[in-house]
Amino acid sequence: MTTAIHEPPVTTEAVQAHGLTAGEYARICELLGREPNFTELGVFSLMWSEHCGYKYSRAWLAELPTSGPHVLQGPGENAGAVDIGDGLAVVFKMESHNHPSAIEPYQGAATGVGGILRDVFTMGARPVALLDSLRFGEPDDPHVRYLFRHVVRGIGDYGNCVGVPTVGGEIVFDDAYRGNPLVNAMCVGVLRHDRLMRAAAGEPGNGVYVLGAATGRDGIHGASRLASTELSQDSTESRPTVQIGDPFSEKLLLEATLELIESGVTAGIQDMGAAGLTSSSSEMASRAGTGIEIDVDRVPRREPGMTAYEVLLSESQERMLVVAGEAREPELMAIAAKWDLPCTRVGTVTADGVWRVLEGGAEVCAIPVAALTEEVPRYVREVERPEYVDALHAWSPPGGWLDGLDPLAALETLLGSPSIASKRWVWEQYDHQVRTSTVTGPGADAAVLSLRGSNRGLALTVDGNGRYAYCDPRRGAALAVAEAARNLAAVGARPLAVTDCLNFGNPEKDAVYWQFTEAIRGLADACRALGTPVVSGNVSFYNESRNGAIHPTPTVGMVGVIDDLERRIPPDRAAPGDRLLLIGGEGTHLGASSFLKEVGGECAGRAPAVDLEAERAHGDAVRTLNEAGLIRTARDVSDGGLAVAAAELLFALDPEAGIELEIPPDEVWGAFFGEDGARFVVAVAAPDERAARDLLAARGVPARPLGRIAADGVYRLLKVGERSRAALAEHYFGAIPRLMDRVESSR
Amino acid sequence: MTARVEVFVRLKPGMLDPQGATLEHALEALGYSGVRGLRVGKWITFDLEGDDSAALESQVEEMCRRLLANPVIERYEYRLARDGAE
Amino acid sequence: MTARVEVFVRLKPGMLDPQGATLEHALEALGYSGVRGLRVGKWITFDLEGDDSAALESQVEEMCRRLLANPVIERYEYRLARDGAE
Amino acid sequence: MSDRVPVGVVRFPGTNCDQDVWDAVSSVAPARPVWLWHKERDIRHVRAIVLAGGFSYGDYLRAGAIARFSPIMEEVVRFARAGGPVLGVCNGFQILTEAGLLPGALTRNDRTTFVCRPQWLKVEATDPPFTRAYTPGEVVRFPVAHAEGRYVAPPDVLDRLEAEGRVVFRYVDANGERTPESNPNGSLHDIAGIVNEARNVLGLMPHPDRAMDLRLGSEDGRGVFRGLVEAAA
Ligand SMILES: Nc1ncnc2c1ncn2[C@@H]1O[C@H](COP(=O)(O)OP(=O)(O)O)[C@@H](O)[C@H]1O
Ligand SMILES: [Mg+2]
Repeated sequence: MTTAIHEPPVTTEAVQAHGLTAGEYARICELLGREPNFTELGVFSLMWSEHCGYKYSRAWLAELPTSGPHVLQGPGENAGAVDIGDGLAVVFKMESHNHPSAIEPYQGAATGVGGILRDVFTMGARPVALLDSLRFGEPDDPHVRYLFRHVVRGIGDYGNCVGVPTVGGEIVFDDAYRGNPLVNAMCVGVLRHDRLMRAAAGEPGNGVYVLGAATGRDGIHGASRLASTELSQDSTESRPTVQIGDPFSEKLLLEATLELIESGVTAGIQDMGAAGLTSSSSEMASRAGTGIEIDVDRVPRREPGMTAYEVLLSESQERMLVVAGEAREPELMAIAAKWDLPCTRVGTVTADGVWRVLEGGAEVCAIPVAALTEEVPRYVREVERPEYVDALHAWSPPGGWLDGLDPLAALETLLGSPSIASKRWVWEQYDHQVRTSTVTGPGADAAVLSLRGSNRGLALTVDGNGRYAYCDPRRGAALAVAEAARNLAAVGARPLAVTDCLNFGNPEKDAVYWQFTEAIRGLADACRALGTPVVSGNVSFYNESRNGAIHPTPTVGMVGVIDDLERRIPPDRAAPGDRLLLIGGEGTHLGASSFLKEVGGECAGRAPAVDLEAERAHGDAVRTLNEAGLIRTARDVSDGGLAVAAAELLFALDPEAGIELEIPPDEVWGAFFGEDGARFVVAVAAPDERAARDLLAARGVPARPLGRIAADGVYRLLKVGERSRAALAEHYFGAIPRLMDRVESSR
Repeated sequence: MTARVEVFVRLKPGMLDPQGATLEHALEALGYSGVRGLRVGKWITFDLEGDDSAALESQVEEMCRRLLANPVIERYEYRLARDGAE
Repeated sequence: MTARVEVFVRLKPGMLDPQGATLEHALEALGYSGVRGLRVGKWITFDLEGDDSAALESQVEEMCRRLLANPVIERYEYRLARDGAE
Repeated sequence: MSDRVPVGVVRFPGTNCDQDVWDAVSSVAPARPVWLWHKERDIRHVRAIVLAGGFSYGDYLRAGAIARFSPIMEEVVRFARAGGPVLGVCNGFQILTEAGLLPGALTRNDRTTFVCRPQWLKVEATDPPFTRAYTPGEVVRFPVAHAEGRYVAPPDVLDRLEAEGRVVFRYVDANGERTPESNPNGSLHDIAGIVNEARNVLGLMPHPDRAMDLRLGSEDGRGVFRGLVEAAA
């Protein structure tokens, strides 16, 4: 084993600086049968990091249900895939880009979108939609507004340029995220079953190629940065901690990749973005049970003087690792050339199960592939439930805290709170219509897309509630899944499967680790009960700042199908005279609610109790009502309770429309603002009311007449009070523009 | 006094400049084969009122740091000229 | 020979520059009240290979006219420096 | 099939509304879409041409600035000069101005950000083939989706466009009124689309290709594609 040119020695400091424990280092020596050289140390530090290796999470992820009759590909590939009929499959995944976005919001968010797009099109699927789940601090802070503004621009500019519509998402503002915003991006693609591509290296002897951008010193992080300064003094200054996204190259890469897969030229193909040449090459070899040999001298560089260490660890974007039989090389090169993309052979698939790297003809790394993949350590700890939870649960509202409060004034406060207010300011900056398949775009409970060559529709949503998960991680995670399923039911869709993004603080802290394990349990419970396996996802730990850990935030992306697009439930179909039904019982629960936060200024209590049987039954009931042609429009009841659900239903209708609601006068607060689960508001044509109620009664689903759609442009809560729709709309639609359409004076 | 200020902002060396790279290829395709290392930056110009050149200069320095350039990914230079001059 | 080329492109006077206006307001909000007429232009830099400075200069002139600036809305200037020099 | 009018849909690197335009053309009875790759030089087999929306060459430098030098554009210019019908939508409009087939330029929106929303338009001129299907002054709805859509031109050019009735589409509100809010990008004279002197080249920022299906909110765009195909037939 010769070592790379002018390599520093592997000292205890170097090992520490690479974030590896003494125990892990010993294990590495054991696996190698010798000490690693410095470059190999860097490689292990990357592959054994939480980000790539899932040290703390992998064992727990195994608890998630990941299979089902319609699952074509579960976790383990670049993205998951499910069958939706008509010979079509949907491929999707969600991934976080929290830390890059905190450092440079525009590029961080943009490259996050780029990465998730690649995860989907490397599977052979054409991306048809993007969604994003965002968390920021309270926007009264100018730096928070700076992050918000530029994250939104970054997402928009990248997706818009590549030509994939951003059709949905969610944004929550809470101080828990002030120092550490969350940027979770989800991509959904469609392909024919027989085209599904897996990222394996195929037979020994296959050529290994780099397609796309040249490799620069991008994102060579922390310890490794320190290390590589010794490797090449001059390079530190020029080593970007932030990567610049190139959506134009991504678009070319997308078209070239799909053409390569379509023409059967490639044996395997894998995105090189996140963890670079090292992880893409070792993962592809691992999946194929082969070895792989890379000659770093052949990897096209953006800068002179790069070392093997830097080339192997670089996170430069818009690059693909392609494996193809040597006989197909001419076709591969022709397709790359057609799309003006550089493509270079950098190595060969080998039979010996070793991940081997050559530099200057000499071997600088020789590591068993398994040591970089299956052998990654897995840590499981037993931890106590932290006290803070008991404190939160013990909380009860101070007596008389609601005295003198007007429910409709409280509604105005909620509608005008940035987390609940309309996000139109955001999605008008996203091209949500390109590809002309967006039947229901941003602003509804879920987005609905038409599918070329099928009269089915695709329904998509992302949901998460950090407040719930903070007070009750297990309930919070389950409720994220439940709300996603409700959102799909509200547009007439049947949930199929889930991708998740698990955003947490530092897992080495017991409280955070406990939150994580509880959240996994909640996810598993809900996904089992609702029949929506987890087919892909991502874990983001170490989301901490001066203000401590973020609220644990498991976000869920759910994909559903509408068998006949003509049977979708449009958000705007109700009209004056229609009757409203409340499905799922009266609201009561104010703990951890939006009302408590936005009006009471508190995050405390318990998250709403979870009844997964009711969630399933009530969702089915809504679908059955719809199939019977009895539903005009529907909304699920979630953040802000019935009060906000009714307002959002109203805002989707013509301006003349009004709404009239009746609730138990002695239970106003719980009934109006409670966030109990498994509930919907549906509008039915007056003549259908009886039939609808009978159908629900026959299924044993609690439902009661709630009120009606009026024609007077008024939001009326009978026996309590009223507001003009215009006044409420001013709060709801005006809040974010009032915050953002102002002169900004700082970062 | 009033100064004519020119601020020049560009990506740090080593940072990918997709626009620059694409433009360089375009020029090559147009037959300008001798172009190397093309980068696209910003050229920000304005007039600035202030007491004396020292004050003006420190103001400009501050503006660049706080707003005109993004220190995370960009570098800046500037030039001040007495009005009329230049 | 090789020359270091700097091309400066700006909107014609009188053309609305929303980006510039936004920046000027932001600076004002930051307390820099003396800023007037802020405009954001492009600063394009590259090295150019050519036989002699005359040839280089006419090439740059042509690049600007054909591609780097749009005469309908923009004006351009450029500067060539012998490599090493500035 | 083959007796249908062949309509060329140009694909530059970065074009991303090509499939949408393809579908729009296909949906017009007597037409047959044909891909035109940006490196092609032989377009004798098409009778009309559409430059679709997107971000050709990433919109780097200026939207449309690089695409207009593609080999195919020499052919498109020749085709247009010979009277062939050419439609440029969004990025296609930007390319047509950069190529000099249409006057003026499209600059950054006054709001500085990308804007994607349904947009009311008034059909100001119905003598160009592209708008024969509409009645003069008709108010239609096509979505807009662009960051550089603010139409500008020197005063004399604007006067000439107005005098010669070459402003084909103008941004208006639902009642056909011109208000500050109804103009999404600050275009001079609320201009959304114009034709050349010979009226065989139309460029517009809004997307008729996204207004072909009531499920997506509007089918007002059909007339534009019908007009294009009839002009070619
Ligand atoms: N929270 C999760 N739930 C389910 N699957 C997960 C989760 N986190 C990661 N995975 C799966 O583990 C694999 C590795 O994830 P990741 O490192 O994010 O992939 P990549 O590096 O390709 O982006 C992927 O198949 C992903 O779907
Ligand atoms: Mg991946």
